[in-house]
Amino acid sequence: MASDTAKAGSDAAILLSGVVVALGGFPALAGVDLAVRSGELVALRGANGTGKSTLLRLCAGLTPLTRGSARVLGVDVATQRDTVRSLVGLLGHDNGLYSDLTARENVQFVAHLVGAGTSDVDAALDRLGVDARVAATRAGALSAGQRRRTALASLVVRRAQLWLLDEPHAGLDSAARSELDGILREATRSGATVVYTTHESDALGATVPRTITLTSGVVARDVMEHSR
Amino acid sequence: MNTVLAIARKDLTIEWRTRTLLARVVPFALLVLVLFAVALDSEPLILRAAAGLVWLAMLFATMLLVQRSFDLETADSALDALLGFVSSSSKVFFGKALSLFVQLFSLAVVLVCAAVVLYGARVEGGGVVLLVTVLLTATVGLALVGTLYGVVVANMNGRDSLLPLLALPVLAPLLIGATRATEAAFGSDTIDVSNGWAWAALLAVYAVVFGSAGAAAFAPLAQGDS
Amino acid sequence: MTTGTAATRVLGVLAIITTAWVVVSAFFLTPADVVQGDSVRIMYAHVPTAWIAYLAFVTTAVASGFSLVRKHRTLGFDRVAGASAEVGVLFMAMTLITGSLWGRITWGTFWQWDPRLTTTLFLFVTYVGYLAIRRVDVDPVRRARRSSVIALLAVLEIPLVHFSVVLWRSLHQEASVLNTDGDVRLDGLMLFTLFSGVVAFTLMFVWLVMHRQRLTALSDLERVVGLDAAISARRAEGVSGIHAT
Amino acid sequence: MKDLGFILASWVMTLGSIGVLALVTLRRARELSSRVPDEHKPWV
Repeated sequence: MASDTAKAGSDAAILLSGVVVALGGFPALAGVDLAVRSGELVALRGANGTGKSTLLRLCAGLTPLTRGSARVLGVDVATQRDTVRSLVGLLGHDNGLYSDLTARENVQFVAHLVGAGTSDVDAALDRLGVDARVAATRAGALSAGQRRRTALASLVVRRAQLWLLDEPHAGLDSAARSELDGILREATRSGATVVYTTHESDALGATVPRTITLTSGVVARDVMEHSR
Repeated sequence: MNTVLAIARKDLTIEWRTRTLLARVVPFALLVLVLFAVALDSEPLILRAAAGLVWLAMLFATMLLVQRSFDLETADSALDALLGFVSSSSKVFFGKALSLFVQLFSLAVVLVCAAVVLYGARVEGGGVVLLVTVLLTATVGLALVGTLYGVVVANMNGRDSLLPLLALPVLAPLLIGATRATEAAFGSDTIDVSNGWAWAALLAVYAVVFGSAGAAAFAPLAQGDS
Repeated sequence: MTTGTAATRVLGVLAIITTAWVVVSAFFLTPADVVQGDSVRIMYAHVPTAWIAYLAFVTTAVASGFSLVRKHRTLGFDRVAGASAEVGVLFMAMTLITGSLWGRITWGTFWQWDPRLTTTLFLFVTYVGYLAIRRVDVDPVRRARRSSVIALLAVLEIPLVHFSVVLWRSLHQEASVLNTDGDVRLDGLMLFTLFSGVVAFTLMFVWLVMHRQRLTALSDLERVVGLDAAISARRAEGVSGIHAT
Repeated sequence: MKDLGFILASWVMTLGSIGVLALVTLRRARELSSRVPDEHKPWV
């Protein structure tokens, strides 16, 4: 693990050393050392409360760093959280949708702000299997899975350099899961880095190149799966 | 600019769908005007107080609309994502302020009409131009200050009571200025129209000051909350 | 070791001595004022608290500015800003209360909507709000950033409030009770007593700010110390977890 | 002395409230400082 951290050079998408994040006095992360190279696809595993979500929120610039040092895409998280935010796409526990806008309007709003076109919106909705009827429904009236897909479509439209996804597979059926895996792989092929969390009890579907397991706010295992 | 308009349009679309302003805030503000009249219980007194009562009702309504405006953003953590998309968070500030301004201005027009009907206020001649100017400058100020302090308390526990405590003292100059200028426009004998214009100028200065302060302060205030 | 040091102990003793002198002089040594009569004896407490309250808010503003701009000691400046506002709010509350008691004697009413009083009242409410915001954030870094911005916005607000209130009163002046504004003709001892009052309340202010700023530091430190233990505990738990799997 | 009640009330309230704040501060400081080791305190 230590050698990984050392050899990760300037091409590191995420570089954490001795990271502690305290939430109301509780160390959700208790000293994490981690290096993720750009273009990697990484699964973060761990039971509830092991700090997976906190790790993602830290890398997205949403949670302040308590101790240690953290660089995301070459930007110091401790001092330049605003910059970090603009480079990173996070899908957290919340979907970040406006419940009174339709699914399509939500994605369209994001597309408008990042300068993507209507065709990108259609393509993204299509890829995530959000059909026309669902797209025209108020987000507040959608099921959990449909809301998740809409939020993922927004993320696809954004084309962020680093994707951080908190349990993106939750609430999706198996067809949608493999579709999602395809999207994530494609994102890494086009140069983006993807880190997503899965619950420990979930079986990993397709092969994931790298799996990191968190236990009690520290990295317990870091396994590279050599390609078959 | 495009971003500012997109954010404002998004807020106004939501408002149009949910009709929060129309169905709740307008009736509330009108109710406030009626209750003031009942409490004062004297027609000359009500007429003298008309301008002040309109702007007090506006202040209360602003508190409600600001809460609503930021509840939309925080309900599903949309603000977190939004601040990531935009190139500068001051655009979010101006976008939200713009939609708030549109809502507040329509409310102000309704309340002035109500003051004419319920309180017997009169607007004639040069007063009309003054009145329109005051409604514009004062609601711009309300929208800017409301948005600025709205983001301070967004996501906080007990924000319903914190927002008025923080924002109302800041809005005091605006209340004074808008009330005097509106009184002048209503043809009160305690203040003439030229003095009314001086107050309108103060309101414009106020809006500029808090517009720039808001643009500068929004980023550190909106920065992430765990 | 508590928040007291040699410096604060000296300050404390000096504050008590000067206060005792001011009280004795204000009640027994100074004469009644020609215009105000005995009510001038309130002034020896009222005027210094008012001045120090304003000084406190200037301190808060300056310290907040430093806290926001400087890269180092951000939290230290913020603690001073907070402590100063706490003491300032108390002093200003006392200013308002003693002022209205004095007004009752001199003007016959507790309150006059004169520009200075009105501005002071708004200033008071503004800083009560500032203190309320400080209580919300538990994380010191976030508290420092947010409350510094609020304090600087207050600096912007106060001149606007003052200016509009002055303008408001000048347009709406009902020539009335304000005539007996009470021009104080202070003789030597009265002036000296007033001056001693300013010294005494300044000493109290500095003493209180030093202690309260350290108090905030203590509660921030307590969290840090607690965090160290919590980190070790969590890491230990993690290690045993690894062995278990 | 005229209006002695008002004058006394002013002084008692002013000095009293400051005294109470001072006492509360000291008590809380004693309570907290026992839980923080001395080497952490910057003023020691």
